[in-house]
Amino acid sequence: MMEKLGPDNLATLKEAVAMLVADGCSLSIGGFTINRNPMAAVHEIIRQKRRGLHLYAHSNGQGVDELVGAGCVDRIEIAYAGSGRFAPTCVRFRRAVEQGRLQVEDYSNYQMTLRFMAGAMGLPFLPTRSGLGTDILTKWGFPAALRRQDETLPDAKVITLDNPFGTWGGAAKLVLVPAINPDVTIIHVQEADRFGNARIQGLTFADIEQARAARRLLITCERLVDDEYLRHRPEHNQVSFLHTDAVVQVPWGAYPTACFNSYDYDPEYLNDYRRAAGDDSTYEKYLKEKILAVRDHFEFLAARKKKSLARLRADPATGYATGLDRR
Amino acid sequence: MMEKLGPDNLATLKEAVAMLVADGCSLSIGGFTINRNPMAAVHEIIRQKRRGLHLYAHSNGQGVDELVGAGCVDRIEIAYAGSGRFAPTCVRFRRAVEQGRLQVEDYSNYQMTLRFMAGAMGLPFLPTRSGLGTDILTKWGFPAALRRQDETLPDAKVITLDNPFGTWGGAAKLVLVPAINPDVTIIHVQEADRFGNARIQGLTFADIEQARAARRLLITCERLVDDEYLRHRPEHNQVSFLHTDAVVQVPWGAYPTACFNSYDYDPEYLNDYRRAAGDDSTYEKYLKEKILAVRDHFEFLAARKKKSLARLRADPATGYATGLDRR
Amino acid sequence: MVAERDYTDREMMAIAAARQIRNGEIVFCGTGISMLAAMAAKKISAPESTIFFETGAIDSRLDEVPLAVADSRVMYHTALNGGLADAFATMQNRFTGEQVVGILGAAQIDPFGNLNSTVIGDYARPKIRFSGSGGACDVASFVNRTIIFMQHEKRKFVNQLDYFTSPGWIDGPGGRRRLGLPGGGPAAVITNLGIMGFGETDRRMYLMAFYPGVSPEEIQQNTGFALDLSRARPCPPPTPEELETLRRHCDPQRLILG
Amino acid sequence: MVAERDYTDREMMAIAAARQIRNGEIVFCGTGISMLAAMAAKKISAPESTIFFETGAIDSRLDEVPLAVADSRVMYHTALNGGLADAFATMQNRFTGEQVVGILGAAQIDPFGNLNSTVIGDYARPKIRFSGSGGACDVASFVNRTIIFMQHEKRKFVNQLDYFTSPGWIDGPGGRRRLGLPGGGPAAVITNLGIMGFGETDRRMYLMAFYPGVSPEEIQQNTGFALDLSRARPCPPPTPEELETLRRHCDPQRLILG
Repeated sequence: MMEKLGPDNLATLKEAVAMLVADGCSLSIGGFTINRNPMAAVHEIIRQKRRGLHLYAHSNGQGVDELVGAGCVDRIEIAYAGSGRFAPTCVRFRRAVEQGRLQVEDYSNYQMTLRFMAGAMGLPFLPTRSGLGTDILTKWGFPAALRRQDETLPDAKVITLDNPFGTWGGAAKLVLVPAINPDVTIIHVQEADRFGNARIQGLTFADIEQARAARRLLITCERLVDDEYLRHRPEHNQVSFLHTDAVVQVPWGAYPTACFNSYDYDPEYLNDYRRAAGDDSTYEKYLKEKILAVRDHFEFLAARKKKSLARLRADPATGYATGLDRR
Repeated sequence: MMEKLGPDNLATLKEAVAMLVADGCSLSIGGFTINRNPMAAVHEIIRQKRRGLHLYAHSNGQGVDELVGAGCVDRIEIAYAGSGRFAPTCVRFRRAVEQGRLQVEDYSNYQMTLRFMAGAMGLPFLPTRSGLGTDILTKWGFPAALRRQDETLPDAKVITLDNPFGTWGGAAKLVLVPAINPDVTIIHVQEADRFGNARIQGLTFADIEQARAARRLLITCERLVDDEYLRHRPEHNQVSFLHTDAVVQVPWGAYPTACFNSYDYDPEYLNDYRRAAGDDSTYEKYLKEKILAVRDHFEFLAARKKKSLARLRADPATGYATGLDRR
Repeated sequence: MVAERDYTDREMMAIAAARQIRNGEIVFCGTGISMLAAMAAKKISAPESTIFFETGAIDSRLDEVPLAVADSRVMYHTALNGGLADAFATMQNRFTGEQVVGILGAAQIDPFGNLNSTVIGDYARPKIRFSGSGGACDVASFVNRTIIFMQHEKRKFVNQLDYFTSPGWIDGPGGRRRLGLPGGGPAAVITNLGIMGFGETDRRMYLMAFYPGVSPEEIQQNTGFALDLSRARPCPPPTPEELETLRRHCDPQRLILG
Repeated sequence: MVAERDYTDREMMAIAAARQIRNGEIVFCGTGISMLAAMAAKKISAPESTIFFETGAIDSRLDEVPLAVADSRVMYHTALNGGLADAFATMQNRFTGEQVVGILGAAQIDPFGNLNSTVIGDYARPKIRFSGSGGACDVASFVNRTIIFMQHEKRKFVNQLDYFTSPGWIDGPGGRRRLGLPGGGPAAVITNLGIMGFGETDRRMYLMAFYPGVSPEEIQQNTGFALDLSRARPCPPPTPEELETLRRHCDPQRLILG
């Protein structure tokens, strides 16, 4: 087990992003809508002005919308672009699609999860019964001609297969969805050690599959813990050092999305974001002032009112900020 | 959430086995070689003289050999019949196969795991790259004619498929292995509540997949715990009440196999077993005196020397009996 | 011609949906009003139902209403916290899947309960882009019974979907089976005007119930295809107990109720 | 004509195998002597190697030698305790799989390193039944490099396997690729007499090294097919340090060493 970490500070995040996330690479990020998105890393990618990314997402919400909004993403394969009540459809995503600035391929959440799982399992595809008869199978965002040319894309969006075992398993037909092996996956977790072992508290979403499918894995964590601590109850760890390339400790690294047992999402920030995102000029201002003008996640957080962060702290009894005003 | 439990005693195990395990049904048991086999339930099945079982196993070791030895099993689909150093090949299994008393279908461990996983996922099959070119694919223990007649068997042992996505994923060919949905799965865990939620400590083997694939699920547990306790850290639970039909508290329920953090395997018992199993008459004596003559698992344990159980108790620091004489 | 009421459309919808949930069912919830319906049902008529999220939470204790299916509030005090792979496998699973009722929303619905939650206009260059399927296609594909929330507008109840995201009854009896889809299709569509069902024999949408102050004709006028109105009955208004539960115990901040 | 030695065959075998393990590799271990080899390698020459079990344990701290791959001793103080599905996925995975070296044993081996661990005789009515594949077929299918332990007997080194359980180099160069198998095949066969390799150009087994007191001819006599002996060199005996590590720190109870 070799150390996967430089000094545990934000300089490392800058370096890790610079090293792992190249222009034009394929990327997937962990989290779901307004929870455990690796926002510190997302903002760092935006600050480093990465361009031409191919993003693989299921319902990764806020992180996806900010990457799309900042112009980092050319292509996206996605199941759901929304941030719950804060943005039933992600605003910058919607605008980019309607303006034809983003090539989109639509899948369902399970299909995307299975695609990551196939990548993690070293398989070219996995089957499901989801989507038979729908336009998800027949309408392709990446045309067949493009798919044949571009070797970073599978030749087909999906393939339908008659059950080769006849009626066994009660399924007559299966949808095969092609594997994803992202160049880079970034996840944010509660605890990790300097070797790259990690523990997620609460729901894991598709983070485990995304992490294990990736060629390179960057983990940001709330707390860098001793490996002895993680090894005391290794059945509670979900990612091992075998898959990890870099670990950076970034407290509040998922903010403004939530991190179970650590802090809640910030309703004020997310509402402000939705409003800003609704118009190109206010969005430019948001991007410039909130993200690009700050040096790192520490400065980004420092710009928030102390009190506004403090009231997001998770109640140890529930894992979220009980009674938080979320209007 | 409804209670899945009668009174938490061994009478319940008798009832649960009587209710769930019928002659001729298909069964899978959890554990691996000499660890966490549901031995109390296995012995109860033997005492109830179940016959004609169709057993699905990966490397479930001691439990499989005792079920086979007692004549409960007609058909078995299996990856590995061994108990580590205590029996590189399970002795009664070997004898039954060599005497033609057991119909065997061979798979690999991953193939069996994927078959349970397919069953758990509601799929007729899952793909793998394992076994291409080997006799595992081509030599069938259950002949094609039998498979076509018997609707409890898939028509093919495996099916080989050219990768429909061409070179995507780097695999030219896949082996499709058919799903398993056992009539009953039995697993033994460290902790469960009366609603059927369960937590396994240490390795999970294929227990989770086996549990979720089953039509009916029986859980035996070392400790029946309050559901509030399991719900305090629900990310550490692996089986939910949605899948569970019955829960019975059976301390030492995996004995003579090990249960991580609770007790170790019993080298003396396993060595004695191997010796007894080597000969039909000594095996009959074992079966009669050790298993059939006792009323339940409590009596079975009581017949062991107090001291011999005490020295198997797990060291809290390591989860096994540190320094145990294992010769 | 709406009579004076002491409840809002959303409250009526949440309660109408809650009444559809049967005791013992596993309730798949999306974001928003479906979550309130499931919370209310569990507190009123279906105490043994299980609230279940695609994010992997089983039997969440919803002390506060979540604002997304990934809200940390769904992770608290569950029977099991897993991930998406677990959740969808539970729905595709042959034994657990058939106990699930899925509650879905959409931008468009057709007479057979097929849904669009992806685009309006041409897929390649859409006029309006929505969030996309999320888990809706999966749930609609797998489970035995779905309940659908819609705003009742002519442009949303259409003969032909702009994009077919989630399967309902497809094109009528046998449609699902022909495609290889398991389970049943939609049982009810709950709107701000009434409740639609699907005929046993033709699997077409018909008007099952209309809310107080709404006429069947008004519902037909707001529907882009012909509805059979002959079986329509008045829907009882929310009871004071139902309203009390919804307002005080499900969404006191009115985060979803508005 | 065996010279007097202060070590046993098993000790020589364990140490010969340990020397094959490269620092940084992920070592897949089966039961028995392969576990000792991995333990010894980690303590001697490959401290950054990772011991890994098909049961789902990653980087076990083996304070005591496990007597099965499911022994609770493999669960202690690991980086991660998962299950079989995790373990095999790690080996089938395109990025982690190629870092794995698998150590396997078998009942029969052929000139291309293909293995039989299932039956002797006819499969339908075997003369001898063995344990079966376990994870061996999977490991041999997935990983980039395997090391094989065998007892060196003529009836075990055969031209034609009675049952083909685990793929080696199949029928020579390109054999694996033709079948669609990923990764490489066996790198070495370690027996009680010496070490066999596989030719770069023909993928056939040849004699790489013979132990002290064993002659190449003796090895050929115990092999059921022709071995190229021309490249054979003497294998250095275990060093005192190697023996000390193996005996004192790997298997002091001699549970595996006998």
